[in-house]
Amino acid sequence: MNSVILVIVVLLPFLAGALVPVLPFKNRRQMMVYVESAVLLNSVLAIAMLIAQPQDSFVLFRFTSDLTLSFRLDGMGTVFAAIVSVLWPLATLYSFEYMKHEGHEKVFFAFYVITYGVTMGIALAEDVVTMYCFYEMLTLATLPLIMHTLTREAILASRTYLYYSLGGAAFAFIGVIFILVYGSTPNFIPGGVLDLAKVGDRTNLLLLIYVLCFFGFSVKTAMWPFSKWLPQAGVAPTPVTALLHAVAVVKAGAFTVMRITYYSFGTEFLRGTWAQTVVMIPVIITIVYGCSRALKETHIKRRLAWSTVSNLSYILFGIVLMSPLGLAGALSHMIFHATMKICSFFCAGSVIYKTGREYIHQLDGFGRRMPKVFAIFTISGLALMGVPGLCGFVSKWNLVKAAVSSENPLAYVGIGALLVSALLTAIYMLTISIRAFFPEKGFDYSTIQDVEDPNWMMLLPLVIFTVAMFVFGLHSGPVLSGLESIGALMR
Amino acid sequence: MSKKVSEEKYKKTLTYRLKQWLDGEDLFTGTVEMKPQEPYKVDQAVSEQRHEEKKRLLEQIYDIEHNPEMRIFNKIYRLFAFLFCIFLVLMLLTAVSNLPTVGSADRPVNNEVAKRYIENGLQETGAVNIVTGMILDYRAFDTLGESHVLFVATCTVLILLREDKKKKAEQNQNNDRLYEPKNDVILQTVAKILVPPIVIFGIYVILCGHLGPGGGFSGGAIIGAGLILYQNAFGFHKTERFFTAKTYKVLSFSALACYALSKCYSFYTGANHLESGIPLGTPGAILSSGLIFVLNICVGIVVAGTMYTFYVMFRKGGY
Amino acid sequence: MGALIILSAALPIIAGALLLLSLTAERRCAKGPAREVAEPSAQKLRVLHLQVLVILSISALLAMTAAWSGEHEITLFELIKGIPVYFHTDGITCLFVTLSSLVWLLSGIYSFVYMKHEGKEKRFYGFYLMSYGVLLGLSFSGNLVTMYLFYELLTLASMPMVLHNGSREAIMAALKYLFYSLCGAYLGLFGIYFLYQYCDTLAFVPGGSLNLGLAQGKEGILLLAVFLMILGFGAKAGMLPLHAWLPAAHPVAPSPASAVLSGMIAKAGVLATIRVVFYVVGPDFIRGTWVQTVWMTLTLLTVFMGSMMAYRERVLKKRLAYSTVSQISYILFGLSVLSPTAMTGSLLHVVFHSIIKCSLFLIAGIFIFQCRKTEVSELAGIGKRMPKTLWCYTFASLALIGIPPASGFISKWYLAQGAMEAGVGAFGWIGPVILLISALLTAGYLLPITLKGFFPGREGAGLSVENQEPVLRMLVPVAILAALAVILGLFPNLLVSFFSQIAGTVM
Amino acid sequence: MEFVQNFPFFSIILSLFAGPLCSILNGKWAKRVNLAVITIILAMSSAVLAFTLRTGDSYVYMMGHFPAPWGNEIRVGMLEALMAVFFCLIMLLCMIGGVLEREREIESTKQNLYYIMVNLLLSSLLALIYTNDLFTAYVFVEINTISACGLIMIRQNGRTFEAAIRYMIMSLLGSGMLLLGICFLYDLTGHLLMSNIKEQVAILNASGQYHMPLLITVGLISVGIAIKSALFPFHAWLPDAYGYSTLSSAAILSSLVSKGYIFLLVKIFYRVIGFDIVRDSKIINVLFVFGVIGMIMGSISAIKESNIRRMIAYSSVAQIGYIYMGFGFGTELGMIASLYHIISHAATKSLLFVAASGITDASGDSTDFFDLTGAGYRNKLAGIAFTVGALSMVGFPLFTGFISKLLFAQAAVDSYHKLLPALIALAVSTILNTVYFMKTVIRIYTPEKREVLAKKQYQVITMKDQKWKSAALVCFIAINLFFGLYSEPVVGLLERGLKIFA
Amino acid sequence: MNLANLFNNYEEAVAMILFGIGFSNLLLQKNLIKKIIGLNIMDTAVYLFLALKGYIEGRKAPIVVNGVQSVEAYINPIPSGLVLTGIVVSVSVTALMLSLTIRLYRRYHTLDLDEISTRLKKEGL
Repeated sequence: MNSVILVIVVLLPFLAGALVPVLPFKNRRQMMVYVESAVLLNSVLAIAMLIAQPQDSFVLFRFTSDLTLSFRLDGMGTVFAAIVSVLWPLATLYSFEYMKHEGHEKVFFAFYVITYGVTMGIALAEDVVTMYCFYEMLTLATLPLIMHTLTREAILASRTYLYYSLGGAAFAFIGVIFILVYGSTPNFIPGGVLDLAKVGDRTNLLLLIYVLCFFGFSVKTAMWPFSKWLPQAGVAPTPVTALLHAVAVVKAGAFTVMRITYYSFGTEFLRGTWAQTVVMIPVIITIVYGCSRALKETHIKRRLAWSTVSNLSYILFGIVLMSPLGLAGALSHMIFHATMKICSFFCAGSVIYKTGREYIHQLDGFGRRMPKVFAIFTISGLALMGVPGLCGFVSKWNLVKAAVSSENPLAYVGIGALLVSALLTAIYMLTISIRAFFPEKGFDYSTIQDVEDPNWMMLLPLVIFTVAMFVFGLHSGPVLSGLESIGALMR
Repeated sequence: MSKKVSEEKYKKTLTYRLKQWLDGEDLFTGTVEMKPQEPYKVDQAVSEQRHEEKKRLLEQIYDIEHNPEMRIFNKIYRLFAFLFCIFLVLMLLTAVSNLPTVGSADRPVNNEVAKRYIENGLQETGAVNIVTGMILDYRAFDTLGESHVLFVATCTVLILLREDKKKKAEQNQNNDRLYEPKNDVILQTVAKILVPPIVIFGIYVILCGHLGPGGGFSGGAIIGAGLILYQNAFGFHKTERFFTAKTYKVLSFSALACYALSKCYSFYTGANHLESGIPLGTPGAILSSGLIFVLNICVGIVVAGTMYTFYVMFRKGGY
Repeated sequence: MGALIILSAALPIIAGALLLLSLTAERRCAKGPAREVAEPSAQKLRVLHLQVLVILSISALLAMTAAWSGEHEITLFELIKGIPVYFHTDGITCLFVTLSSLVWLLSGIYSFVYMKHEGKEKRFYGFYLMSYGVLLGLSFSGNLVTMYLFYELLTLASMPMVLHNGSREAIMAALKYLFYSLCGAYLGLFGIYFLYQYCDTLAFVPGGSLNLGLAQGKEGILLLAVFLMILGFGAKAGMLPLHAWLPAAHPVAPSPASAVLSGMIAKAGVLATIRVVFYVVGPDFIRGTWVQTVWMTLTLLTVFMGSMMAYRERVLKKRLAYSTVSQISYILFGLSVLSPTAMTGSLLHVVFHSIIKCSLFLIAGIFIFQCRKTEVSELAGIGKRMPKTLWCYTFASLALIGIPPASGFISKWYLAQGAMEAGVGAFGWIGPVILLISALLTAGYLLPITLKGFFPGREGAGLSVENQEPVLRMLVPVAILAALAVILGLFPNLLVSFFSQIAGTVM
Repeated sequence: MEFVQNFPFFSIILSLFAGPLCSILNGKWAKRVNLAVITIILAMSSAVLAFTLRTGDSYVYMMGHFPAPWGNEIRVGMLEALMAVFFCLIMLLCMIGGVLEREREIESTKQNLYYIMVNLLLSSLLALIYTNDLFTAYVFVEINTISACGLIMIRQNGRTFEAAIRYMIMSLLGSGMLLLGICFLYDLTGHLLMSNIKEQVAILNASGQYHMPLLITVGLISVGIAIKSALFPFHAWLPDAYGYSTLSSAAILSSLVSKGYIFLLVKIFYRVIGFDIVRDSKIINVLFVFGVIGMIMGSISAIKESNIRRMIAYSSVAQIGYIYMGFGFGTELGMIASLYHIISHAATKSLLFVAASGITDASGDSTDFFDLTGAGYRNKLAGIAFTVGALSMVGFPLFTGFISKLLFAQAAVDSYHKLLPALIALAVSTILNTVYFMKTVIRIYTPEKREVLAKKQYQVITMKDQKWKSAALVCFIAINLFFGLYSEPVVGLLERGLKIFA
Repeated sequence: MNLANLFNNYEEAVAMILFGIGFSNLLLQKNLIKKIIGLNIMDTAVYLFLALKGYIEGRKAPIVVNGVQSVEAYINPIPSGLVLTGIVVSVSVTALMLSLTIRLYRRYHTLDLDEISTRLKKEGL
C-alpha cells in the first residue's frame, strides 16, 4: 500500500479542522455531522493503514539537508495510532452531547479535530525532529481547548500548561540535538541509533543529556515535580480532559519518552547506568504522590486527573525498566489505561453535564438515580485498582513481571509503590461509588430528583469502553503477544 | 497517662493513638472525609490593583532618593566603570610601549602607499598639496562619507532645534528683540571692516586647497566664521536678505549632489577602467588637478553653510 | 465433575446478581424521588426466602459432591498468558466447602426471621448469596491467581453486608473492612508477583513448588515477599497489625452477616495462608527463618491482645469480635509452628471455631432481635426469659474456652502439643502458656454472661420473667451449632485422622 | 567587468544622493522618493546576489582610478549581497508598516528630515556591508550612529531624548575605541585596506612580532563594536530607544542598526585579523560570557517589564546575546548560526514591533500589558502576527526561530568546552522567552470584561483600516514562514558565502 | 610593559592617557556638558595619536615645493588626511550632543543625566 496515506491521515484533520470555522453550517446538527464524518473518515483511513502496514516512509519536506519532516509506521506507532484512531470518534460522539452547554463550539471542534491530526503525527513520526515538531504543535493545538471556557481559572491553567510544556520541550530539544549529532541517523531504530564511536569518552555527558531529555518530555506526562499543570487543566471541558489529558496529550508524552529511550538512545546504552536510577526515582515517587494527591482532592475531575498522573507514571516505570518486557508492559498499560481512564472521565463528565455537581460530597445517592453511569464508574474504578478479570490487572501484571525479572532493587521498590498506589486507588475510587450507592441512612433523595442517566450518545461510548475493559481483562492474549513482539525488537 | 494532660493534647499523644489502633478505632478511613473545597474565586479587581501597585512601585524604585539599593548599585556601577577605565588606560599604555618608536622612518606606516602618494601624487592627481590629493582623489570615498556626516549632523540639529513656522511667528514679536543685538557701533564698524577680508580669505583658502595648506573644510569654516560675525553685528533681518533656510538647503543640496555625481562619475570610470577624460591641467595653476578643484568648492559651501546653520540653530532655532 | 465446581460456584453468584438486578429493575419502575421500593409483602418475602434457601441448598449439594468425590480439576480460561483460572479439589477444599455450606445454610435459615427488622432484604440476600458463591470459588481455586481473584471478590461481595443498615459508623466500618482487606490483598499480590517468577507453577502442590535453583541468591527478597503475604492474608484473619477492621465491622453488621463474617470469611485468610505457606512456598523454605519467628510472635501477641480486649469490652458483639481475633490467631499460631500436629490442631480449630463463633453471634443476634440488648451489663437475668438460648450460649462458650470434653479442648490440645514437639525453641513453651492464659481470659469474658444470666443476683430482682424465647426458625440453627460444638468434641477421631493425613501430605 | 558589478556602488551612491535630495522636498515627496530608492536598491542588490551566486565568487570593486592599496575599494560576495537584499527588504517593510505612526508622531514640517535619516542610514548600512576599507567603515559607522540617533529622537519627547543621548554616549565610547583600534592596526600594518592588513597581520603573527598590541587591538575593536551593538552590560539606552521612538524607527533600529555593526565585526574577524587569530585570542571567550549572561538577563528584565514595546526591546537584548554567544564558540558552525540569527532575528523582531503597534492601536494606544486584554480579537491580523512572532522567538518549529536555535545548539554540541553552559543557557532562555511572550499572547486572547469594554471604547481594527501595515505584517509572516520552512538554501548560502568571505 | 620604549614614545603615552581621561569623563560624568568635553578630549587624543603616526623626524609637510618628490622629503600624508576626516566627524557629533543637551535642559532644567532619568521614570509616559 502506498505510503501517502501516512501523510493523509496526519494532514486531513488539519484541513478538516481549519474548515470548521469557515464553512457555513446552517445549524448545529450539520456541523456535528460534518465533524463526526471527518473524524470517522480519518479513523477509517487510519485503521486501514494500520491493517495494510505500509513499510516505506514518506518525506513531507526538508528543513535542512539532514532534517526532514517524514513519516513511517512501525510497531509502536501502530499501537499509539490504534489507540488514538479508535478513541477519537467515540470521544467526538460524546462531546457533541457535552458541548451543548459550553458554547463557541466551532472553535472548539476546529482545534479538537486538528489535535487529532497532531497526535497522529506524533504516532507516525519517522525521526526525532518530526516527533519534536508535532510534540510542540500538540501543546499549541490543545492550548485553546484548555482556554476554552475563558474563565480566569482557565486562563491561568492554560498559562501553566504552556510554561510547563514548552519549558520541557526546551530541555527535550537538547536531547534531540544530541541525537542528531551523535546518532548515526535521526530516524527511530529499535535499540537506538547512538554511534558509540562518535560518543567516545563522553558517555557521562550523554547520560546527563538523556536525563535532561527524559525530564523534558515527561513534563507532558505530568511526572513529579512537573505534575501541577495536569489537574489545573481539569477546568477544560470534559471531552478535552478525558481525551487529551487522559489519552492524547499525556500519552503522547509517554510515547515520546519511549521513542527517546528505546529507539534513539537505546537501552543497552542506558541500562544499569546512573541515569536509569536518576530517572527511576522520580517516577516511583510520582506513582505514590499522584495517588495521595488524588485522595486529598475532592473535585471529581481533578481527582481523576491526579490519578492519571500516577497511572502515567506506571507507564514511565515500565519504560525506565529499560527492558523489552518493560516496554511491553508500558505499552499495554498505555492501551488499557486509556480505556479505563477515558471511561471514568466520561462518567464524571456526564455527571457534571447532567447535574452540574463537581464535588464528591455532592454525589450521595446518585447510584440510585443514574445507576448505569455509576455502575460503569465502579467497574472502571475496579479496573484501575487492578482487580483480576479487568484490564488493569493485566497491564499491572506485565509491568511487575518486567520489574521482577529486571532484578533491580529499585524496581522492587517500584513494585511496592505500584501496590501502595493500587490501595490508594481503591480508596479514592471506591469512596465515590460507595457514597453514590450507599448514602447514609436518612438521605433525602428529593434533593437529587432531577438527576437522570444521560442519553445514548453519552452512554454508547461508556458501554463500549466497559466491554473493552472486560475483553482486555479476560482475553488479553493477542494484544500482549503483539506488544511483546514489539518489545522483542529491542534486543 | 497522667490526669494533668488536657483531653485534646492527650488525643495527640502517641500512646493514645496506639491504644486507639489496638482498639481497632480507625485512624485512616475516618479521615477520608470529603469537605467541599472552596471553588475558585474570580477576583475582579485583581488586575487593576496589581496595575496600581506596579505604578507605585515604579515611583518607589526609580526615585534614587527613596531607593538606597539603586544608589548603591549606581556607586558600584561607577566603581566598576572607573576600574574599567583604569584597566583600559593600562592596556593602551602596554600597547603603546610595544609600538614602533615615534618619528623613525622605518615604521610599517611608511610603506609603498605613502611612497606612491608622495612620488606620483602630483602626476596622478595634479594636486600640489598631497594631503588634499589623497583625501579628495585617492581616498575620496571617505571624504564623501565625511561630508555626509556633516550634513546628517546638521539635519539632526535641525530636527532638534528648529522651531515651527507659527511658533516662530509669535516668538518673533515677544522676544525678537532678545535675539537682535543692540546696535553696537564698535561691533558694527569692526564687522564692516573685517567681514569682507575674512570671507575673501576663506574663498582663497578653498580655491587654493590643492595648491597649498587649506582646502574645503578650513576655508568653509573661515567663511562660516565671517557670516557669524556679520550676523552678530547686524542681526537676522540683514542676514535673511541673502541667507535663509532655503538658501542653505539649496546650496548644500546642490553642493553635495554635485560632489556625489562627480565622484560617481570618477568612481564608475575608475572601476570600469575607463579614461575619466578630465584634464588635470598644469600642476600649480589654479584651474588644475581636475575634480579636486570642484570638490573643494562643494565641500567649502557645505561646511560654510553648516557652520552658520549650527550657529543660528543654537542661537535662535531658525533663520 | 469439574463442571460441578463451576456450577456450584457460579450458581449463587448469578442468582445474587439477578436478585440485585431485579431490585434495580423494580426501582426503575418505582415512583418517587428515592425510587424507594415498597417493603415486600409477607407472601413475597416467603417466596424470596424460598428461592434463597433452594439456591443455597442446591449449590451446597453440588459443592459437596464436587468436593468429596475425589480429586479433580478444571481450567476455565487463561487470564493472562500462562496464568489460567484453574480450580481443583483436595482435603482443604473439602473442609472449607463443607464448613461454609453448613454455616451459610444455618445462618441463612436464621436470617429469614432476623432480617425482618433490618429491612432491604433483597439487597442483603443478593450479596449473601454472592459471597457464598465467591467463597466456594475461593476454596475450589487451584492456583494463586485464581485464589487472589476470588479473595478480592469476596471482599467486595461481603462489604455491602457490613454497611447494611447504612448508618455512618456502618459505612465507615465497611470502608475500613474494605481497605484493610484490600491492603492485605495487595500485600499478598506483592508476594504473588515474586512467586510467579521463582516458582515452577502457581498451582497448589502439597509441600510447595518453589524452585530453589532459580531462587538462589534471592532468598532475602523472597522471604520478605512471603512474610508480606502472610501479613496480608492475615489481615482478613484479623492478625496483628491489620486486625482493626474486625471489631469495627462486626457490631454494625446484621448478626447473620457477622456470623458468616467471623465464621467463614475471616477463615478465608487462614485458607489463603495455608495455601501460600504449605502449597506454594513450602514450609521448609521458611522454617527457622526470621519469617517464622516474627509470624509466631505476631500470632501470639494477637492471641493475647485479642482476649485482653475482649475482656475489657462492654458490647457483646464487639467482645465476640475480639474473641474472634484471638481465636483465629490460635489457628495461625498452629500454622506458624510448621509441625504436622500443630497443623492438625489448627485445622480442627478452624472447624470448631467457625461453628462456635457462628452460633455465638447468632445468639447475640437473638438477644438484639428479641430484647434490643447489646451491652453485656444489660443481659443480667436473661436466662430467666430465654433459658434455651442461654443454654446454647453456655455450651458454645464452654466449647470455645476448651473445657474438656467440649470441642475446643481437642484443638487446643493438639496446638499445644504441636508447639512443644516442633523444634521452635522458646516458643515451644511460650506458646502453650499464652494459649492457656488466653483460655482463662476467654472464660473470663464469656462465662459471666451465663452466670449473670441465670443468677442475676440482687440487681436482677425487678426484671420481668415473661418468656421471650425466639421462634424455632431462629433457635434451631443455634441449637444445632451448639450441639455440634459439643459432639464434635466427643468424637473427634474422624476429623483428627482426616486432618493429620492432610498435614502429612504437606510436611 | 559586467554592468551588474556596479550595482553595489550605485546603491550606496544612490542612497547617499537621496539624502540631500529629501532635504529640499516636502514630507510626502520625500516619502515617495525614499520608498522608491529602497525598492530600487532592493532590486539591484538581488541582481547582485544572483550574479554572485552565478559566479560563485566574490569580486573587488575599485572606488576611483587607483588600485589597492592606494585607492579605496569595496568588495562584494554572496554573503554581502544576501545581507544587502535582506536589509533592504526589512527596511522597506518597516517603512511601509510604520506609515501611520510616522504621520501621527512626527511634526509635519520635519517629515522630510526623517527620510533623510533613513536614506543615509541605508547608505551607511550598505557601505558597512560592502566596504573593504577600515577607515571608510569608521566614517560610515559614524553616519550610521548619527542617523540612528536622529531616528530615535525624531519623535520628540523626554524619553526619546534621554534614550538618544544615552545612545550617543555609549556609541561614542564604542566608536572611540573602534577608531583607536583602527589606528593601532594602521600603525602596525601600515594599511587601511582590509585585505592588505590581513596579509601584514599574518606576517606579524607568524613572526610573533607586536603580539601584545595586536591582541589589544582585537580587544579594542570587538569591545567597541560590542558596546555599539548593545551587548548586555551596555544596553541601558536600548529599551527607551526602542520603546518610545516611532514605530518604523524602533523596527529599523532593533532589526538593522545593531546588525550592521555586528556584520562589520564579522567582517573584521574574518577579513582583517583572520578568524584563527581571533580564536586564539581569548577575546571571544569574553564575548561568549557576556552573550550568555545577556541571553538570561535580557529575558529576565523582559519578564519584569509591563510595557509591551519595552518588553520586546529587552528581548532583543537577549537575542543579541545569542548572536555573540554564536561568535563565542569560535567555530564555523557558530558563526553560521550567528549570521542566520542576524537574519531571523531581524525578520522576527521587526514583525513583533509592527504587530505590537497594531495591537496597541486596538487597545487605545496604551502599551501597558494589562490594557492589551482581548486585543487579539479587536485586531485579528495583528494578533496572529504577534503570535507568529512570539512562537518564532520561542523557537517553535516551522518558524525561523527554530532553525536558528537548532543551528546554535548544533554549534554548541560541536564545541566541547562551552557545550553545557551554552545548552543550558539556550534551554533556560527559551523557557524565559516562553514565559513573557506566551504570557502576552494569552493575554491578548483573553476576552476583556464587559464593563471594562463599556468603560473604554476600543476601536476594532480590520485590515482595511490599516492597509499598509497589514500588507507589511503579511509579508513579515511570509518571511518568517519561509525562513522557517525553507531554511536550507539560506544556510547553504551562508556557508558558501562565509567560505569566500575571508 | 616595555618601559624604555614607553618613554621613547612618550607622546603616544600622553595621547593614551588623554584618551583615558576623556573616556572616563564621557563615561562617568553626570553633567552632560562635562561629558561632551570628555568626548572632545577623547577625540583630540586620538588625533594626536594619529598625527604622531605620520610624523617623521626632520621632514616637511607633504606639500610639494619646487618639485622635490622624494619620500625622504616629506612626512607620511595619510594620517593627516585621516585626522582631517576625524575632526569633521567630531565636530558634527559635538554639535548633535550639544543640541540634545539644550533640548533636555529646556525640558528638565538640569544637566544631570541621572536626575533627568529619574524625572522621566516618575512622569511615567
